[in-house]
Amino acid sequence: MTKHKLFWLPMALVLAAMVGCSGNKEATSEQPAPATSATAEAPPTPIDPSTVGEITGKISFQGEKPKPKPIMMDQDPVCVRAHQGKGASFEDGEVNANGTLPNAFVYVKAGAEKYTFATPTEQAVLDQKGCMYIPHVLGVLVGQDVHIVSSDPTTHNIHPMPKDNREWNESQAPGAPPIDKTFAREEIMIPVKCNQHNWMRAYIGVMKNPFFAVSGSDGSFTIKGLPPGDYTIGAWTATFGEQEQKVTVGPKEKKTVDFAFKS
Amino acid sequence: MPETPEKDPVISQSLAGYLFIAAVLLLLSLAWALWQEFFGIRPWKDYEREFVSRYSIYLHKQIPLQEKAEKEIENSPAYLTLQREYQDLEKSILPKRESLESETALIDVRMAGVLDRLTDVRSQVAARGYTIEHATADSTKKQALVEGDLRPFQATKYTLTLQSLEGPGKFDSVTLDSKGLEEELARLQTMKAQLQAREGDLLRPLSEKQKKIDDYLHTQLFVQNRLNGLSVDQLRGLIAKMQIFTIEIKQINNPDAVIVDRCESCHVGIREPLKLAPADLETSSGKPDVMSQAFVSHPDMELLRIHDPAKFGCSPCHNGNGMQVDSVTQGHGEYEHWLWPLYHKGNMEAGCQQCHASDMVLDHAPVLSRGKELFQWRGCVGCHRFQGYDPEPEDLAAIQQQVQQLEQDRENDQHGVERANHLGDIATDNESARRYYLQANELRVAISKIDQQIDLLDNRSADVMRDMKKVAPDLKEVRVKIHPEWLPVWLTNPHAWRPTTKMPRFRLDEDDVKQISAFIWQNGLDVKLPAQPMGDPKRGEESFKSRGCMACHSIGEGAAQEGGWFAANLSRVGEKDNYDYLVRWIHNPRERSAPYCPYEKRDLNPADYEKHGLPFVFDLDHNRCPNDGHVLEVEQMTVMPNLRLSWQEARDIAAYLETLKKEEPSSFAKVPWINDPKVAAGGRKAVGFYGCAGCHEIAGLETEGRIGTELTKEGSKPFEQLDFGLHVAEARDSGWYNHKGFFEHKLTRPEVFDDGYVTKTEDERTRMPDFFESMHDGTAQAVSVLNSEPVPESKKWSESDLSGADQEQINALTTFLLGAVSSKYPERYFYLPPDQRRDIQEGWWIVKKYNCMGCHQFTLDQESVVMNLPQFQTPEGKGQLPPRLVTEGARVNPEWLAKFLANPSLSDTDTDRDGVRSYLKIRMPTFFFSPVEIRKLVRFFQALSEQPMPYIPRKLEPLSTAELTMARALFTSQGAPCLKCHAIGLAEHDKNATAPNFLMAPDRLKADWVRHWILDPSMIDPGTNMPSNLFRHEGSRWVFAGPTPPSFKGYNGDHAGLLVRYMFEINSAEQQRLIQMTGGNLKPKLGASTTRLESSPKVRIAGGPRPSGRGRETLAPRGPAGPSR
Amino acid sequence: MADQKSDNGGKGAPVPPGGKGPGVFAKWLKEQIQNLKGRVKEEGESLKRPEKTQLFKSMFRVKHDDSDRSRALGVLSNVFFHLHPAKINRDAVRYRFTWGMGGITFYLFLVLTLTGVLLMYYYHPTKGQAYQDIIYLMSDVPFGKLLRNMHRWAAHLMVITVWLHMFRVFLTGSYKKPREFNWCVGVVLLVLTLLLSFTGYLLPDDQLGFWAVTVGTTMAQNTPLLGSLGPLGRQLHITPYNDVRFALLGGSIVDANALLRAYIWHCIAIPIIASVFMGVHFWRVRKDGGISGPAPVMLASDMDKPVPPYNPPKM
Amino acid sequence: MDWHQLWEIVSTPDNVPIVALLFLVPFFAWLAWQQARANDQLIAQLEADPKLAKTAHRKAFPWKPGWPKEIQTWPYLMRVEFLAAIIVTVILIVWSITLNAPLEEPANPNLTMNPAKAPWYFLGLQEMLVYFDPWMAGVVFPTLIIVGLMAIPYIDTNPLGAGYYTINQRKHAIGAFCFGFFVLWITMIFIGTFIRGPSWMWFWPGQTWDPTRQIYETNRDLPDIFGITSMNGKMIFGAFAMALYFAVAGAFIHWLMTRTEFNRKIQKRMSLIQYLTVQFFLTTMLLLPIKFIIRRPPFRIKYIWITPWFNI
Repeated sequence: MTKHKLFWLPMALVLAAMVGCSGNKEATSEQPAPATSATAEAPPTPIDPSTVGEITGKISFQGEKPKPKPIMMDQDPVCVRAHQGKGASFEDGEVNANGTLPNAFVYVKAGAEKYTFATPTEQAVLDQKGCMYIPHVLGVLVGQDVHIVSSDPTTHNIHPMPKDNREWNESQAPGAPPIDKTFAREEIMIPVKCNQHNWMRAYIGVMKNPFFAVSGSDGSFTIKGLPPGDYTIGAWTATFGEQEQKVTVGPKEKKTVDFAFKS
Repeated sequence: MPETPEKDPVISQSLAGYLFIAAVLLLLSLAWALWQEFFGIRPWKDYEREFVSRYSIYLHKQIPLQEKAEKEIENSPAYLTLQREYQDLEKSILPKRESLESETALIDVRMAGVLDRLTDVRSQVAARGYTIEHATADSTKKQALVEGDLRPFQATKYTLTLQSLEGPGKFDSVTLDSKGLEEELARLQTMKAQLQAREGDLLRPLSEKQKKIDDYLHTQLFVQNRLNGLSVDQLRGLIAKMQIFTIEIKQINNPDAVIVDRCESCHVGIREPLKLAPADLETSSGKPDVMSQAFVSHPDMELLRIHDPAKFGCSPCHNGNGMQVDSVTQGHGEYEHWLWPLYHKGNMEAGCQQCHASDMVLDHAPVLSRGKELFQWRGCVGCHRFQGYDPEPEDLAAIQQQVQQLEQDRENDQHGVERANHLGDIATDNESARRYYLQANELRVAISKIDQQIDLLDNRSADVMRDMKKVAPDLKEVRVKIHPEWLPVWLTNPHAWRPTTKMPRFRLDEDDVKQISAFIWQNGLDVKLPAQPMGDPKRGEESFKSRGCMACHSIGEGAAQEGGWFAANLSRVGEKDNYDYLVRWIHNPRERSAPYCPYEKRDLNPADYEKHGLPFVFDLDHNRCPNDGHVLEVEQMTVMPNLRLSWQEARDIAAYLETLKKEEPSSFAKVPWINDPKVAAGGRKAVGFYGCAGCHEIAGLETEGRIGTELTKEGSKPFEQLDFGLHVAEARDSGWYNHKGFFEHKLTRPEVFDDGYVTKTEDERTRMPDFFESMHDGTAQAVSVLNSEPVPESKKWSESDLSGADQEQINALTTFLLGAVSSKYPERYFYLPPDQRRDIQEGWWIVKKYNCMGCHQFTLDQESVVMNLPQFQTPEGKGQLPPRLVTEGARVNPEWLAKFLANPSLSDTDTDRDGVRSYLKIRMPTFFFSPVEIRKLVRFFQALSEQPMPYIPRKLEPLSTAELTMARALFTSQGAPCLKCHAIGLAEHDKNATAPNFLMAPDRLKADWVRHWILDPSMIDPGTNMPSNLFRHEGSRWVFAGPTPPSFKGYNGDHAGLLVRYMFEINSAEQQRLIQMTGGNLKPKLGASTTRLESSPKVRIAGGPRPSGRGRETLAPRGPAGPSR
Repeated sequence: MADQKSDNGGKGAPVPPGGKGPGVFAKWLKEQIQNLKGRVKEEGESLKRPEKTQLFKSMFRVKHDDSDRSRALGVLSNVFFHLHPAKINRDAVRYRFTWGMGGITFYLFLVLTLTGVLLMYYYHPTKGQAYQDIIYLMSDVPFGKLLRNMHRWAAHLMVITVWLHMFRVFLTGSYKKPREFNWCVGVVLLVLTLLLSFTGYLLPDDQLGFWAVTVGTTMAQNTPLLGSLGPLGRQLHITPYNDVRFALLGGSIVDANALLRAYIWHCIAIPIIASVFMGVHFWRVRKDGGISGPAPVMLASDMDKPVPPYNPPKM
Repeated sequence: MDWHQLWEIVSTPDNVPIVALLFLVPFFAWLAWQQARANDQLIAQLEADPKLAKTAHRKAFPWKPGWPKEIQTWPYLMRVEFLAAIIVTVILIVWSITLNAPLEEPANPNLTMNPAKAPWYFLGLQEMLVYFDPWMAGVVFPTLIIVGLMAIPYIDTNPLGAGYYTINQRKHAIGAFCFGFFVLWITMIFIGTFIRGPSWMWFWPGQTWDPTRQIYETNRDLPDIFGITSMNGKMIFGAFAMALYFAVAGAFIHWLMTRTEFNRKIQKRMSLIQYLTVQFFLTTMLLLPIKFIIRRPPFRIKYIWITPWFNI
């Protein structure tokens, strides 16, 4: 009996010590929290502007072009009126005339962790016009101001539905002041809906680096100012999933990275 | 003695050397004893000393950091403002305060002058008075003495020079007798009191301000998560506490419960106001050691707050020997002769069970709660009685016994009536005849009372029978349900066919399997189900995934598994089930092929009904036995609810499920013997032996008892009485010769304690089947896994490797069983709250029983199954989630809730829908709760939100005409969004609706809650679709944030209140009017079926909804021999 | 001390010659100090021979020197020592012969009495409390653990020494005439020792004691005639409620009453009885001629002689 | 060989005295034997030389003329006593520091200890329970032991050997006593402590004490071996067997008592009642080892004599 009693003791100690260590880590991460996150931010890593490269590319779409899905806005006559009878269609799944995809979010998924960036002072604007979010896809940096305005004479309710960030919703009546919000954590992508108009949708990508772009109506994108290095580039679309590619960017190099999505 | 030739050894021998050595040894042993006394058996002294030093060092290290943080806060504008305000205030009252104080000082001086003389006078008066009182008994003489001596003395006048109240340095001279002196004193005292009161009033704002400043500091530190918000001063206080720390046994002594615990003599930091981690209290060399482990704070301070250690001690929960402090082994009770060794870390929550046996769900004990849930879910309760679990069979037996007793009483009373009547008839005088007749009448009344009681009991037995569930499927239906070829495949090893099944593997040989299969097959009801036309599997899949089936069921195996764990994984259901049966099952799982009569102990057949000229109809409304009138079991004893799907949808789903298979049923070995009675003959014994009837309903075995030992107090059973078989020596050597080791090994591989026996017959070996086969890789390995850290909760069934999940379950069950002890606390310590908290306790049992948490969240941190399904991840999907029930009790009217729970469609006729949220694809099913369970659930929700019962609605002020106009205008205005999302009863509009109809509000909701809801819904239900900040605060009222209709001009009332009041006045007519007011916007189709929603649905709780298939659905094909009625 | 004092006491304190000037006063003061020094020295000297002090003499009455008379008186006039004769057989001091077991047994009895009395301060013979008290004793009471251990082990040791004592007495034939009766007293004391130990076994109220006592008293239940399970017990209407076991335990099971009875037997009754028998035992040792040996050997040829030729009983 | 088990039993604090006994008893027996041998040599020498016997210092301890025959108690005895007291105290303190007195679980009538053992000094009696009915082992034998011990001075008619160690002069007395003390008392205690495990089963030292151990045990009685089945037959047969035993054992003891000239001389000094008492105690003592042997394999006999009232 005594033997295993003695055996238990070190066992318990080891276990305890393990817990202790982990507890320790927690504690230490807790303590300096105010020091790093809020008050004193690490200074941005200097990037030599003479060496930076650039990535451009096109988001192509293969397969049959899906028909645009019209939005039934008759729930709110204001919205109908805003489109002057022409109606609107869903941006998700939309394909450009030249067979490319708009609204793809292309970003540096990995490779830029070693850099830190100052929070930009300019605001990212999210407009609500004709009961649609403009832009449909928006990239911001962690902590950057998102400036939400409404150009519609109807009440909107902005409701981002993040996984990792704080969730909130706020109503914006016609003429109400703009709403300014920031997102504290990196997240790809935060869907934003409107509690008033359930068709309204925007996507916000919250990034730690500024190397991202949204493909336009010609399906092309450009990521500028990339320091030389190896990167994983991700391309996110709302309907057709996400793809990624690895790329090495040399000093002052202009690389082309194309993505092709299928229906 | 000169002549002695030799020295006499006896005399001359010196013992000095021996004595010296002995004395030295004695001294040494005494010294050893002293050392032992003061250090050897007092290890806690070292602990306390170390703690004081390490804790002080830690605090000293913290102070500069905290000071810095405090500085920062003190330099913040808010703090500075407060500070400035304080100083301004102080400055502003300073002159007043000074004048008050100087006035008081003057009064004090003057008072001293008066008192100086008065004390002397008082003393003289008292002495003289005493002398007079005792001088003589004669009152006249006394009076004379008073007059002659005392009075003149009292009248003596004194001239005093007193401090003038006009200012210092001024004096006035007064002449006063003793009475005057007293009056002067009283006057001065009053004045002083008034001045002091004034000063107090003056200073109060200052001290309030000071408190505000302190609070601000604490709050800021707390928000910044700095040392629990302790200020530097408080830290200094802690250091000071350490400086005067006495090295002594720290003891909790509660004579009330006979608790003496000295755990804190070593665990000194356990209740410190800081959160102490081992690293905070490491040795000077910077390494955490045993002591820094021992010094940490309690990991769950909230738990300690609820269970004050001064009352509850430590050892009753944690076990160990709380009194012993002479060594760690002794204190932790880890020696042979202590029955309650410290619980292992992974089973720490076992200690909760002794008092919380009545709780199914415990907030601070997830592992124990899991164990409790598993005990029910895995069907342990089928074989092992455990107080609190599955009480229905016992209740039913008790009711039956009571009914029989009452029937006996009734008969006796009947005889009594006859006898009394007879005696009355033959009585000699009228007086006694009247007495006898009276007696007879009294007995007749008693009989009527008995009849009522029997009725009540019959009703109760109907309720109990509804609540009575079996863990596993009804085997009476086996012939209509499954392919016979599948039976042996399943019985041989259920885990091979369906790895996640809760059906355990019985160690059956081929003969056993054949016999049991044949017995079950031949024992099944021989009925035919109507043939169903094939459904559309594609639509079925859609329905299956959206209707909510996956809250309980899962699809896909291994990593591809998706869905809930509560019910079976249906990935291969197509290999075994008949399509026709599946259709009926999906349409209404509670439908039986034949009712069971517990009095006759058999299943009734159409002939039984025919005899009495009755149609063969049995359901919750037709639940009396045609033969004896007692209550029948008319439902399947499954917890699976009725989703109220149409026959077509049921067919679609069934068709989909039939496509789920890995191999064709035809590939199973043929079973030509299945109908051979000879093969079945041995099966009866095996089925009884293995206790199959504990979990399954089996014809002829309905009344079988549980075959296992009762486990209610299993943890208290001396483990010497637990049968370790041939593993005793091994267990002893490897340290699992204890309860934990026994439970873990038994659960891992139940037959483990039969190992090595060669003489045991089959019947003597354990019958307990294997539940956790993935853990079978040798006992030793299992132990090493089990003794490590507990598995994180995230390891659930969906893991492709089951061993993690199994390990988690074994640990949870072990914890539960370890805690199943006779408590060391007196019974009044048990958690049996007399108030609403009891409702919460009871409610959880039902919530767990029916897996309500598969769809609903009761607290935010509890995740439902559906919310994690992929189809509910998109914004649209999230909108389709079932409602959160976090504040359900505050939200809904309990009476309405009772109706809703009884029939979630809220309609008798139109059942293929959800009564509240018709826009959801996922659907609240009908559970056919008995009134007992409904009552408990309603109370549960009310109690969760601390709502008083019964609910009496607050009377709302009726709307004035003007207000009505305003409300309507707002409801229909462009700015107000209400009608955009809320259903209004128009099919066209409701297609896009995402919120319930307002018509229900008056019956369903509570006005106070609604007001809070519309003001800030995301406070109540984060992530809700309901928009927030629709109102803004304006002065003391809430005003609609958007543009208000012109009629609101000049309105001073609260807009939110107005809307609430309006909502509670809405009826169908009003709704029609609203629709019209919106003009063409809502596309009103006049005359549309707005009656679809009855404003107060008539719901029969007793019977529940009548699913549309029951004789109403014309589409349902009805075979001539079918069970339809 | 008084003796010396009286010598100096005669001198008295001389009256200071008043008013003759400071020089005279200083001289007088010096004289006094000198005087006092002398006395201190003298009395300090006398302390080196404490046996000369009144205090010592009052206590010990006899002179402490090497003369036979003083030594004999030292034993005879001492209440504790006077159980011994003044002189003893020259070889009786040999451990080899006596093994010292009788004396050690008595010493252990004293140790047990002392520790037992101290333990009684912390012990309540009530169910539940008793066990708590033992734990309290072991973990809290200063030297409690040591006390309890000493009591326990001294008791065990005493049983052993008693047996060995009896063994020795038998081997040296010391029970023979005229010591037959003292042997019987010794046997009684042996039994009492075992009973003392046995009654103490139950007092901690733990499993060990409980079952030991249960086993022990179950044997008593089988007493012929008096036990409910013993031969002829049933015929005499002896039941578990009136048999000898009931009398021992104060009940039909080992419970609170048994605890109390064991306590009283252990702490009061048996010690008193044993003390009485011990008194008799020691007294008889003296009266029967001191310890029996080592005696000169006897020869078979001496057997018929009426009185052994040597070592006649004395006093 | 289960060393762990063996160590556990030996190191149990309450068993320490028995372990001590195992060393102490042989040691003192040896000490006594040494002195007895010296004395016996002296006796032999003196018996051979009656002249010397008249003048010799009849002790094995040295003595020279001029040495006092008696010595002062103070200091010669007192210092010895004092020394003994100190040594005993030291032993006790060290023992108490190093070994804790046992304290097991609180008394629990519902939890039977297996094995439930009496205090170690009564284990001889408990062991006897195996061989005799409880009333015999628990009541009759203890009484007989006490009475028998008390009777010793009155039945030992040998006047020799008073006050000195000897063997030759008291062979029978010492033989009988040692038989009782070593074999019937110490050995039984030893067996009860170290050999008897759970369910009072026989475990050789080093065997694991397994409470679930199954052993072949059959309760057959002597008459059964001879195929006697009727109760009365058994009773009569048993009585006959017992009578036979006593007759044989009595004859054996009588033979012993009258073996030599010296024995006969002693025996002649006995009164009839002394003689019968000696016979009774010795034959009864002999019964125990005989029952012990026939109880063990291969005989496995429980009772010799069975009656409705008692069994032997």
